[in-house]
Amino acid sequence: MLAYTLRRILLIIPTIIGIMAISFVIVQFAPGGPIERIISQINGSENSALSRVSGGYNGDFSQSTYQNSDISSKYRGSQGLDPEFILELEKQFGFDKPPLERFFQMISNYMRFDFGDSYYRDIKVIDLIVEKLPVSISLGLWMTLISYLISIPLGMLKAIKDGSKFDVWTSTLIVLSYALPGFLVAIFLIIFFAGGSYLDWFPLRGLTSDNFSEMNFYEQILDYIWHITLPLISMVLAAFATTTLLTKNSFLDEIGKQYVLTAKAKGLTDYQVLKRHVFRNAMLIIISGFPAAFISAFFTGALLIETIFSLDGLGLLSFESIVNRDYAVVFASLYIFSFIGLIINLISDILYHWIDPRIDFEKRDI
Amino acid sequence: SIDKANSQTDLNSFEWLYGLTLGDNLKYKDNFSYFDYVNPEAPKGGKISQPAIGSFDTLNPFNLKGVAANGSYYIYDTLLKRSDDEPFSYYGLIAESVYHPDDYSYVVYKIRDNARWHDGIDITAEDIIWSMNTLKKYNPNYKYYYNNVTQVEALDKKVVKFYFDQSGNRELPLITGQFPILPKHYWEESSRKFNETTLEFPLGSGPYSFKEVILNKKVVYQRNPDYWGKDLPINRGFNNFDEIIFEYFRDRQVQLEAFKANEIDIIFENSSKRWATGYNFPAKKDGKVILDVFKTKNVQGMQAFIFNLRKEKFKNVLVRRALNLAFDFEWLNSRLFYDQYKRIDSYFDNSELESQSLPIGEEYNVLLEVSNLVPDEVFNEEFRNVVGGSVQQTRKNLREAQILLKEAGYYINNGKLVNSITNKPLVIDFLISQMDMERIISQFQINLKSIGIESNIRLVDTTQYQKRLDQFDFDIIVANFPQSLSPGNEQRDYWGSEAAQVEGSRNLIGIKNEAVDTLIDKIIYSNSREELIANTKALDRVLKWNYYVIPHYYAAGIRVARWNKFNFSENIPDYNMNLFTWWSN
Amino acid sequence: MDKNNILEIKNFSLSFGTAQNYKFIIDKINISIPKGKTTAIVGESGSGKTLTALSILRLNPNSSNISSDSEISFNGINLLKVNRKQLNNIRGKEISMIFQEPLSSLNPLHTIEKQISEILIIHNGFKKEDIQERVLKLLGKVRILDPEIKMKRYPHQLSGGERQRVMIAMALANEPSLIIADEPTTALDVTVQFEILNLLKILQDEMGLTILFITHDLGIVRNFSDYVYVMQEGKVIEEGNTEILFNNPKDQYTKNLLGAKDLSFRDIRKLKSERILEVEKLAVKFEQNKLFSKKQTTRVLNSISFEMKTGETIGLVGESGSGKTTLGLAILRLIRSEGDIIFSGENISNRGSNDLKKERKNFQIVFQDPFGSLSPRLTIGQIIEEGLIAQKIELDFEERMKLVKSTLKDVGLEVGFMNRYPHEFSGGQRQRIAIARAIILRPKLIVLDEPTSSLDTTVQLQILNLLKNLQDKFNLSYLFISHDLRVIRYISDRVLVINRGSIVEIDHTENIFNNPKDDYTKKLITSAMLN
Amino acid sequence: MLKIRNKDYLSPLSQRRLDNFKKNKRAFQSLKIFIFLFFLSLFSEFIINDKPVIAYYKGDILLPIFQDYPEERFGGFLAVTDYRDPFISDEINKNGWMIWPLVRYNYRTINYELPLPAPSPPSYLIDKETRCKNYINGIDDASCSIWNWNWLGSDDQGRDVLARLVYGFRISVLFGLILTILSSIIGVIVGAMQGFFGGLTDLFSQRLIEIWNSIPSLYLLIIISSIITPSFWLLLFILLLFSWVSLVGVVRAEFLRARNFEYVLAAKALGISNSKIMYKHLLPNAMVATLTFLPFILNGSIVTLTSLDFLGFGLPPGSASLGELLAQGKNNIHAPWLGLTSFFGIAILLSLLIFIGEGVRDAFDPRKVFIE
Ligand SMILES: Nc1ncnc2c1ncn2[C@@H]1O[C@H](COP(=O)(O)OP(=O)(O)OP(=O)(O)O)[C@@H](O)[C@H]1O
Ligand SMILES: Nc1ncnc2c1ncn2[C@@H]1O[C@H](COP(=O)(O)OP(=O)(O)OP(=O)(O)O)[C@@H](O)[C@H]1O
Ligand SMILES: [Mg+2]
Ligand SMILES: [Mg+2]
Repeated sequence: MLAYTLRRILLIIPTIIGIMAISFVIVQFAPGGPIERIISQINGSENSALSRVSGGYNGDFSQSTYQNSDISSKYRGSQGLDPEFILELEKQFGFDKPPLERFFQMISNYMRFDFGDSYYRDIKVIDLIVEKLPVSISLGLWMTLISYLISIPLGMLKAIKDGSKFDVWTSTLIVLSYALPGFLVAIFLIIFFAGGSYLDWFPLRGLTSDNFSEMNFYEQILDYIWHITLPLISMVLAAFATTTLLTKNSFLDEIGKQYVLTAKAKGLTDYQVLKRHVFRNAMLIIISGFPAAFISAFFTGALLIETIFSLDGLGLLSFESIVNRDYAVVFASLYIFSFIGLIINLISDILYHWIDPRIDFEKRDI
Repeated sequence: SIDKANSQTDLNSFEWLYGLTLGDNLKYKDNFSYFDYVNPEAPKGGKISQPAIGSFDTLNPFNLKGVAANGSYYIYDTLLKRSDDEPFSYYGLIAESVYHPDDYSYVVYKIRDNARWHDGIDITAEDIIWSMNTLKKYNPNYKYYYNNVTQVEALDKKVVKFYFDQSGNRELPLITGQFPILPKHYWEESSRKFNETTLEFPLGSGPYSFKEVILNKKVVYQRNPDYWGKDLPINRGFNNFDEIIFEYFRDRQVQLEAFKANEIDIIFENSSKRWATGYNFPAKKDGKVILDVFKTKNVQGMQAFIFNLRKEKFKNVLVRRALNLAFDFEWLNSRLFYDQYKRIDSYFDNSELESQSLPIGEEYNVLLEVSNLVPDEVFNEEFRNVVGGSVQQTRKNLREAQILLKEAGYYINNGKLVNSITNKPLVIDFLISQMDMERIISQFQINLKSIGIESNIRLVDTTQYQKRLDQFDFDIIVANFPQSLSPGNEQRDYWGSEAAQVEGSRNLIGIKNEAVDTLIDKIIYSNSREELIANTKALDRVLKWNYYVIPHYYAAGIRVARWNKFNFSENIPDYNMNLFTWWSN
Repeated sequence: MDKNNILEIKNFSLSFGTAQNYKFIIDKINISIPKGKTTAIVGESGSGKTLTALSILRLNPNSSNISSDSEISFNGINLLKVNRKQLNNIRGKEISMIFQEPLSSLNPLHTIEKQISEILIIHNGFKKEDIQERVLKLLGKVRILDPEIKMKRYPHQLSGGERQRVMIAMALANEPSLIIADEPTTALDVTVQFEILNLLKILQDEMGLTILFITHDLGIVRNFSDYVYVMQEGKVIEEGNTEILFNNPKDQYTKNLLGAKDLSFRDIRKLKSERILEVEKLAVKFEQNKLFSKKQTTRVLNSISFEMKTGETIGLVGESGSGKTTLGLAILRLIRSEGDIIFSGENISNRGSNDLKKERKNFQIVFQDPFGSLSPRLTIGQIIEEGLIAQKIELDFEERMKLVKSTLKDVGLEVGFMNRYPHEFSGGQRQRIAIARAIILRPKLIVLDEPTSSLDTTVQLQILNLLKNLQDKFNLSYLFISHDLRVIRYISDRVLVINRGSIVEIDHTENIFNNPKDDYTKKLITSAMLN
Repeated sequence: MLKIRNKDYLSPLSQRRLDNFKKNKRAFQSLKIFIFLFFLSLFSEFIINDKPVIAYYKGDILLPIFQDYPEERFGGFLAVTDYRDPFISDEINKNGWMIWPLVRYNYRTINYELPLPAPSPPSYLIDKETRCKNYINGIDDASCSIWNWNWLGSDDQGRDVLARLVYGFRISVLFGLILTILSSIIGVIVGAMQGFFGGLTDLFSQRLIEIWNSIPSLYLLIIISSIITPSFWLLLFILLLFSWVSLVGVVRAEFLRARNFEYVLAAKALGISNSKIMYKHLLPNAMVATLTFLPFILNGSIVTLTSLDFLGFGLPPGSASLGELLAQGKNNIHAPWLGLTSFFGIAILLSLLIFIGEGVRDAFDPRKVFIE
């Protein structure tokens, strides 16, 4: 196992390079780049990346009508593209160099964990990511925790009571809550619990109150919980279903096995049998789904929820940087997230072996 | 030097003005004590919190980096300040007085003695020179806008002169009063770089300064009690709120909820649907929330489906005219827009520049000069947009369209409209980047289909959209040509033949029309307002009769929903709805 | 209820299936088990012994129904009516159970130590330090060698007999008042078997342990049990005091059972000199993967060399844990080994697995753990047919079915069983399914790893004769692993004795039995003859 | 309906599984309903459409659903006949007759006579006067009848929500089903190979998948959709490129575990080929995960389609899809019929699929018993 682990760790390097290379090539072919982005910003025809998601910023009008400033509306972008200006931009983004050189430059920087600056903002990409981390960790961590903490016991219970009324109605319930699209739930929660029409119990936006730093520790915790409740509810509702049903089914599968009989004969209660014996046997599938769930919960999952609750997380960052062609952020976050992803994959593989010592990754020669 | 001495003497001989106008006269006299549209006794105090959509990441709105916080202009002054109840008049703000020669070849400003930065340092000519150069250097918008300003020179510590590369352009002196004046000494401190995003509160001179900035969440401006210009007549009754707050939201729906919960005080609504349906909540019924539509006399530019004339299929005016016939604005307005919009009837709608009925007088004369280059209808027919709105009417329009198309050489084969020469069916792609446009197009598509024209909507992301626009790679898009009350150079970029060839220009339509070129030149070199109006009307008429676009609609006023916390002068100015004149009750 | 009886089963009926097609498996049986005594249940394979035993602890399969007028009273408490909590207090503490198939009955993911300590913890709340000591002691009692090492192992790293003894240790852990032992010694060699039985006897004498013994080994019954119940087809057909019943059986089935002649030596046959198998310097070591550390290796077989003639049966005997199963697997190239294996003159020890695939129809194996070796999601029809599909492509569906059915009949199973899943059979039936799967291919060589341990004497004989017939007809060769020396004697031409991974002796059966040379062999033979 | 009970046809095992499946009442009913709905939606054109199913005009039988007739045929002039147009319908009714589907809208038909601005509420919530006010003859207009109702209201472009739901259901289910089936097959095969063979096969294909999985698929979509107009099949293909990855991990884990089981060894001892072993002995084990995931993958693909619609990289604008309806629901909170319809559409679809999935799982579980 040690040798295997080492091999896997070493393979991370070529894998990452492969990931970067393919993405780099693809990005070369994307129509429109950061330069077009800037031009459209100058022209005012720019559409925020999020307008797609958040339901139209511009109402019934084409983008620039609503800008009243004389300067920006009257002369913008006239006389076509200024080649000098474009050249300058190209230089700024490094597009004046050949792609291959750019790629190797990027890789060598990344290898040294130097991720450069965002194209549009003078901030290190790494700082940008750190800036978004609190939200992503809050949402991702709590969502993963809550959903697993509820789903697994619930799944176990459903396995014990397979076919009972309880089983039926919990299934129906989780399926319905899964079918409820998170963003609709979020909007309804806001209308009913954070708006002017009904109850105004919860805040509309953000992760903390403005005067967070002045609070004492307990107030801070309360404030945090107060803020995170609605977004979390709207995200977590959908998160139960898969894990619960997976747990239930894989438990059901194990429950019939002979060793369970032994455990029962020992005098263990049903619950103990599940927890101590079946759990570990059934865990494998659940664990194997974890890396994907984790990555999506942390890095991509919450785009719409982040938008609705004005939370600044990695989901939003990734999406915006992709749509805005902020390649600096795109590649750096790809690099970092892939790296984390690869590590998590490795950890989960090691976990397989830890859970079931019979598992190894070698070739079978018979 | 001698030069300096020379100019010194000049200064005294100048005929100094207290304001500039593109109209014939300034409305307010030299010694006016306040604008008519303010309440000079308005009490100071209170707050107003406004919504902002999206996010921000810098407080420097002038470079191209990042997204600037809303209102970050508030902390700066300009040389001149606009009067909201005149179409195009400006009065001295930082500038105590201004002078330009009769041929408009340069302009000189004298800076007020007491004008100073928030840190107490005087505003000098150096600041103004630095501001102009820096803005032009780092922001292409300014670079283009002030393209004709060749040099800025300090004649004195408090006197500054702008040189132009041409004479006779009435507009140039005036626009030099519009750019924000930035503190040179602040930005030249070594640690600061103007071309970077920043979250440090920048130094300004204006009535407000930053109080609090929470990244991506809110920006708070506070009134500066020691504002140097607070007693100027032009500022009387302005800047009444102690705090102006922008709350950031990412989602319109959430923003609306925030308004309902009175986390924000006011919303400028841009969607007819939300305006009609979103605000029926208890506070509205109790009268705590008020919905108003403020009508202004600002000229409405042209928002329209525009044809890309570079495409063979749109070269024939008959085809364009037929397509106009298929667009049913009345239906859209009543079934989608709650009858809140008006059809755009002119490239300069809602203004005196709009051409109406038949050409007469000066306009007629102008048109005569290009009579052999324009359609006959220009002279003998009143331009009217197609009116639909009912099944019968639409059928009639479509019938007419079909006749035109037949005339243009198309015939129907198997339900498809086919060109009799190329034998290719007429297929149209609508290129859009804004989702909202889809619903406006879909009804149009159905009408097109019934006359045999196949059409598709291509929804692409902004960047790709821009790329295709730059390369003129589209059939029809929704475009927008904003206008001001004083049209000028920009008309060349909009409709000029030269611009049609330049990649990335604003002549998206690709108009190459001699008549239009001639009329644009006339507009630019108009000698009086009257002349300008006549020339503009003529251009408007020619453009309309060429059916370059399918005009859209405009909102009849600014839709404002507000909590009943504020007062404003009865006397609402024609050309702007200015929140700075509001006060809280 | 009789005060002397610790357990009384009254009017007990159990059926499978749904309301419409009620199929009674156990029909109104009555069994009383006197306190402090040993009661044995013997009977036909598939007669319902295991089901009865399981029902005592309410561990009968979900799909079975116990009729409502049944009663199982333990010290006066009706176990069928008792609530869960009480039941859990009884299970493992008052009554413990040794399952028939120990190989599948241990949790594969827990170490031995963990599994034994668990039962101690839940009922007695032992402290951590004490527990390890106790576990060691228990393992020692059941004669497991190197208990410190073995207790850190997972079940799959133990031999069959070792696993069985772990089960026994687990059952004894809490010193229960009743032990239900369902064929507890099938995987044990005679010496160990004897010691285990003695251990039970001692416990019985010291603490008044009651034992319910289910077995096919009549010798054990005669020597150890006080009462006997005989079951056939879900009914108790006869019962009584061991002595009396053995001396004077009434029912015909019992008579058959008891009257079965002791198995004789196999005649010495003239075999052709053609060699089906040569094993040369075969060695096996197991590697244990540990997280973040290097592999640990355990040597199990050292330099084994022998040869086998075509049509010969070699009996492989040896102490439990000596490496018999390992040898069997290694010969068939099912685990990694060193040394040469020459099959029909061809060295297969280095052939790739794909290459070997076609060859596999020529050598088959019956695993020691039949349950584990049957795919739980295939019906036994599919399981038996599978080899044919893979190896005898020339057969069409009809022909295959015919073969499957006749083979099922050969091993004494009903054709109607074909569409049932493995878990719906009794231990003995599963064993026969495994045999059927192997012989249907008519391979040249079969490794039979304890193929008849769960069969009653009549069926056992039937199977052995079947094997012999096949051997005669098709010239098959068997490597026959068993602890039952009578069986070995009956079927083997030669016997191979191994001890701790090395060959001790190999000779003609008669020589081994009558004239054992090695000390170990001597010990083995003498203890076998004891009972 | 659905009486599959042909003993001669099915092997006893399949029969047993089928019986087991049927015993799970919920699953069986769900299957019936699902099949019913699905078939119904396959024939949407006959139930909900803006063209008559059959018409008789001046002595000819016409089949407008199958054939486009130019308006000239009915004395008009337009290239395409709009049978809803009173001009045409009057003409046909004068000279014959026509039989309409139950609802006279198609998913793209815009209700020209929309009573209230779009999105307008379900017709039964509107009083008759309002409902008819935009017809030529007002209340007396023959067209202002129940046949022209928007049973579930209209969307924000004035299109009939019911029609969009039904057509959207069809396209989403078809998309989902095809994508799910294909990606499950690929995912299971790849996962199985990795888990079963281990060693270098596993090591390298896992790396390849890691690389593959990190491709910024949004860019790929942008690139491809900039070259060709996205269509149903194109989107299916592109999504398939990436969606199969989701099952690989689970199946691989299951195979890694199960290849150690003794019955796999037993199968190997029989000389059964690797593919057979994987298929017959190991796959049923991985079924738990696969079957559990299937409905979610299906839903996932519908959701993916939705989000692509959101971003404008989805089906061409105008196509009916549940996702588009959902997006409308969010953007038109004041029109709850949009959100509710799409929610119920998806919820019902999903519940059915999950219940069916449960039933199939049960059917394949040899130990499952139904206690009555
Ligand atoms: N889950 C089940 N479903 C249906 N039939 C079953 C099931 N379990 C056992 N049987 C049947 O019940 C009968 C009795 O089984 P049981 O295991 O009690 O036999 P047994 O007497 O212990 O036999 P053996 O000596 O072979 O172990 C057998 O014929 C078997 O096929
Ligand atoms: N995977 C493994 N790892 C380590 N040791 C093992 C492993 N499998 C078996 N052993 C050890 O190898 C020895 C031989 O095992 P084997 O199963 O061959 O015994 P056996 O002779 O068949 O015994 P029994 O009669 O009890 O079945 C035992 O001591 C056992 O503990
Ligand atoms: Mg049994
Ligand atoms: Mg063994």
